[in-house]
Amino acid sequence: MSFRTIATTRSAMGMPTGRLAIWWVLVSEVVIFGGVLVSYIMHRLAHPEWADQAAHTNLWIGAFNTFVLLTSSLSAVLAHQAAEQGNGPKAARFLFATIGGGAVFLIVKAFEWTSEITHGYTIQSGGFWSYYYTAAGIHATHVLAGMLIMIWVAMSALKNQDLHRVENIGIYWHFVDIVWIFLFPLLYIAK
Amino acid sequence: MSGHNEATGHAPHRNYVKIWAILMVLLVVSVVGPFAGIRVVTLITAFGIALVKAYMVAKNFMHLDVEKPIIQWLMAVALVLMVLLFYGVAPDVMKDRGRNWEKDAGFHPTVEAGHSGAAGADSGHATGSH
Amino acid sequence: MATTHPAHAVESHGHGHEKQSFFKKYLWSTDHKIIGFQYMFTGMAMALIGAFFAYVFRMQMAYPGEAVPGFGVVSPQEYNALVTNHGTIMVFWVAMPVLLAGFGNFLIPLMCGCDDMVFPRINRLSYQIFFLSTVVILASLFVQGGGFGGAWTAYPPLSSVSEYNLTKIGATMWVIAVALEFVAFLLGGINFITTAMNSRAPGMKAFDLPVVVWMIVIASIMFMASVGPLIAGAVMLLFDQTLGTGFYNPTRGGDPILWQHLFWFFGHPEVYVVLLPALGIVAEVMSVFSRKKLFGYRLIIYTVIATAVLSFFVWAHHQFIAGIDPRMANVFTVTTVIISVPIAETCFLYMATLYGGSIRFTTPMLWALAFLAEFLIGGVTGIYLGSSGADIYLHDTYFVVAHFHYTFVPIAILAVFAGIAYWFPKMFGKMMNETLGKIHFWGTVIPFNLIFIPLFFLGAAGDHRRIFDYTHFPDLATPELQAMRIFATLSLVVMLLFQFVFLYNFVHSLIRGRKAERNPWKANTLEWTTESPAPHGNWKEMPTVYRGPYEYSVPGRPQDYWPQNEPS
Amino acid sequence: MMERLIPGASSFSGDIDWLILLVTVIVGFWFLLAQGVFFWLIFRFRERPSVPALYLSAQDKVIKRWLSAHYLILVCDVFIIAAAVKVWVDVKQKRPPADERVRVVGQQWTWTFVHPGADRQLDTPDDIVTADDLHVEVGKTYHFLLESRDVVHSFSVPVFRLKQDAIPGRQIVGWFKPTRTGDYDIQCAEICGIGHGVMNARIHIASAADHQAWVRQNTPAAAAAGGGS
Repeated sequence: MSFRTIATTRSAMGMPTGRLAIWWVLVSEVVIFGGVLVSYIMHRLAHPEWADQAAHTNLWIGAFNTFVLLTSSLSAVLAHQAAEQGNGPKAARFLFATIGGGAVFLIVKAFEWTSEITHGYTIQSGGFWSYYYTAAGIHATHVLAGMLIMIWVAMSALKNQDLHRVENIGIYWHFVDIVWIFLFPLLYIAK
Repeated sequence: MSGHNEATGHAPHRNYVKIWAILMVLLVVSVVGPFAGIRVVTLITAFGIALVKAYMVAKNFMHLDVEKPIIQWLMAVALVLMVLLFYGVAPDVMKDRGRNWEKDAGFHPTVEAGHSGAAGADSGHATGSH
Repeated sequence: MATTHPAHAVESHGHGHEKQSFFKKYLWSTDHKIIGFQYMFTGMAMALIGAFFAYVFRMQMAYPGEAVPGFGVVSPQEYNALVTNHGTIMVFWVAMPVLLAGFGNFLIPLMCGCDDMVFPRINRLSYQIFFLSTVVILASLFVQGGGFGGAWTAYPPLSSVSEYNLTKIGATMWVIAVALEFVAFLLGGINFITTAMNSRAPGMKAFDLPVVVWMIVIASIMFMASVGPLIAGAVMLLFDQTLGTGFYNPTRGGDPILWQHLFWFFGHPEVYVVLLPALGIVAEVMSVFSRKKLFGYRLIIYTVIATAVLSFFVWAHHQFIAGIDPRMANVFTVTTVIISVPIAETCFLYMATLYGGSIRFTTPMLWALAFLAEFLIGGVTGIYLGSSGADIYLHDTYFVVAHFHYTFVPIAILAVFAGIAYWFPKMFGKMMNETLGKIHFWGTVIPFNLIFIPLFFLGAAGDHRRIFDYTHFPDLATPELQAMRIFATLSLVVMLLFQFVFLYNFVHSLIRGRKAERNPWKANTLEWTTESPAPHGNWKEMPTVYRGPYEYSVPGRPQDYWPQNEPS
Repeated sequence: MMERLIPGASSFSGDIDWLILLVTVIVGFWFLLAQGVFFWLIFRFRERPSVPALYLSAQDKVIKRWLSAHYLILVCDVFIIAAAVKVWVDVKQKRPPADERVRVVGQQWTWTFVHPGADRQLDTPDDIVTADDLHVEVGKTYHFLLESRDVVHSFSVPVFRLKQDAIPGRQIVGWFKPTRTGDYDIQCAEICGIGHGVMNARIHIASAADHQAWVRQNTPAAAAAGGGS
């Protein structure tokens, strides 16, 4: 039994359904991250003393992770380009590179957090650290979810199936990247 | 479904690697910025460049520039909503005193959260003056 | 990409109707109608639970300290848990699933003329997450310490510190359940929006959509745009409860007011999220049973969009006396009172639809008319609470309770019954019994007013909310006020008893009802052009649309209706 | 209207009652008009044999006529907003100079009141601390300093038409001026846990002489000895 309904194939507003849906997903994500970041920015401005806590974050790890995510975005957009040319296997290879980037990001993050927690900076250590772990944690969850979906998309792209999904997951991945672009200065640079 | 090229007229060629290279340069600038030690410079290199980077990713990688106007509006409205949230909440949360209130620096609650204690579980009795 | 030439494309259904097991057909289905029924029946079951809670705590209020038949003596902790979960369940597990997800799932593909939602499996996942959230919220009532008792608004520190609420597990499960429920509706909402935007039948323009589809889509968009900060806030609250953070803890740099803002930034648009589908259902029913073209179709949509936009600017009117900056209160008073302009305009347009009509007093029409009349009361009493000066006194009194029940009961009860009575033939292929339907109607609407009109006066006399026993307040424990409380409680019992008429009618009609034809109400919209009940895939051959949905009583035509799919 | 349900006992209770009355009149007019038209429409256009429904599409002229209701409602809204904001500013935003200040502390599930005592100054040895009983003098302007020691409470005095949430970690200032003697309820109007229903207190509004007598009787012994020297 096929899950592809007639409804899915229609395009009354001249735009593929999947891409339309992914933009709506992003609307809901913008307000979720917006809620966290607005709360954080407000409290940060209200508490200049949080800078003392922020001084203990590692700028270089943050910068490295920014580099990793930006690069993984590049491979995601290259995968999209390959998919547009109808080259599924090539797109899949780029997607796997992106997944690798996500994995590196998460591994680095895991080491960073482990080190911070062993130095005594836990989520309970202060207002900054609470926001630090919460905001970055929600973001990391999104990275992980994006990787899992991307594995599934890449597997079918290998078989040249459902290539339109390559672009959709890419748009999501770029959004996660943009969130990190803002988290990086907010959590690591502002001291 | 390879149809969206015709449907929306995506720019066929973009040099993604070049854009990535620009992003890398911006990243380096934002990392180096704070070492100047000047607050204004740090703010610009941190948040100004974050805005530029986000704009470049949205425009070139997410292809928001050639996306349907309704999508661009959607994203803009979502961002405006967050600005609205900020300005609605900030007068109460961001300040330590308002028109008719001030935050109480010496505030000691009956229960310290996170350090569970038995106090407060039973009905509190009137304590002396503050 | 057949849809680029809509007029010539004939889409037909590929897959046949293989025999499916009960499990596959009803529990694991991706069919939008089945998922809609799942939402609707879950919501109705939860409504019974929520109604039982209301019965228990109203009885406690009327006869404090006495054993409530069917429950026993109500302790203060149980009372708080009942009040809290009554509110939570009725808003998040009754109004939302039935109106938004139930009717949304059932109606949108049928009214758009397509075979299913655009993402059937995400749709199924949406219900499964929702079901999980239902299990969690119900389980939270039976854990150690009992259910969460900090009101549905869950203001910290009461909700975040277990030493204060004494329901450590219950409070955590409450937050988790609400967060899961939000995720379910986000997934569902994405489906509704994209289906209505992108999967309309060939020839169907956006302004050929029935108003109810517009309303559900606008409601979904509002939900999506407002719920994000609260999801973030819920995660923060959960961490405060379980990980020992201090987001809402003033001693550790947090702020309890932050939660109130995040909650009401969502909480106020949420009111309109459930209102709009109800308005849509009423529009369909009123147009059909007055045989009139809906007056000012576009204007209705514009006014509703204006209301929706404005509703994002009013949230702090829930916090006038909550310690927010008094100058901000002035801003929010202005926006709040101004919102009466577009919503009153919508009501006028609905009434204008009746002008020159030929009104048939069928059961669905009675419900729809009652919705308008009763919602008007809810609307005008909102002005009192939006006026900051008057809210100083009326805030957190029973006046507020009566006000929002005069909005929520029309929305979640009157409009839902209108919808069920109207679409029952299409849902189940049987007609409902009209006589029983009318008995149920009068047996619900009259006691409903008798419950809540006394509450307005109780509130004005100073009765404040969520009190399990007024005997501790000498000014409130007077025999006159207590008589009003008892009167309201007994009216509630009468209203609840009349719901058994509906249940009987529902089951009886399902089994023994007269078989429904395709279009028993002689309506225009697309769902009436397929068989009753609509089969899997909805149509053997997908319809094409030639006109708007409200062409009733067009002069010079033999019939007084003109289906959307009939070529001119 | 409100006085029939509950007495008013503060300088601004009459203003709030007046605002509620104003809203009732304006809103009541629209409400009755709308319901009247609504039921007339239902009755007038009920189904009758051989009378078909009209086919009206919303032409410009007709739309405009219906839209004009916009402006009328807007005018009414302006009146309501102006009145509401005026009352709000008087009660919550402005504070007339205080004759005395009292501290009100909410706590699960009791109210603690700190009266300034004979010297009319807070935080001096002769402060009188009571639980669940607030004693004030009629005709004096009071500022209250509202605090909470645990969760959000709400200090509500229905006869004053006054309500203000107490937020932990904040000190919120408000005012009232009693205008009538008597004993009335104080409530907690924000749910605050199991005992929310028993978090009651009484306000005792007394004449100047009675109030002074109460102050004398209740001044802490140590402070009285120290203050008398």
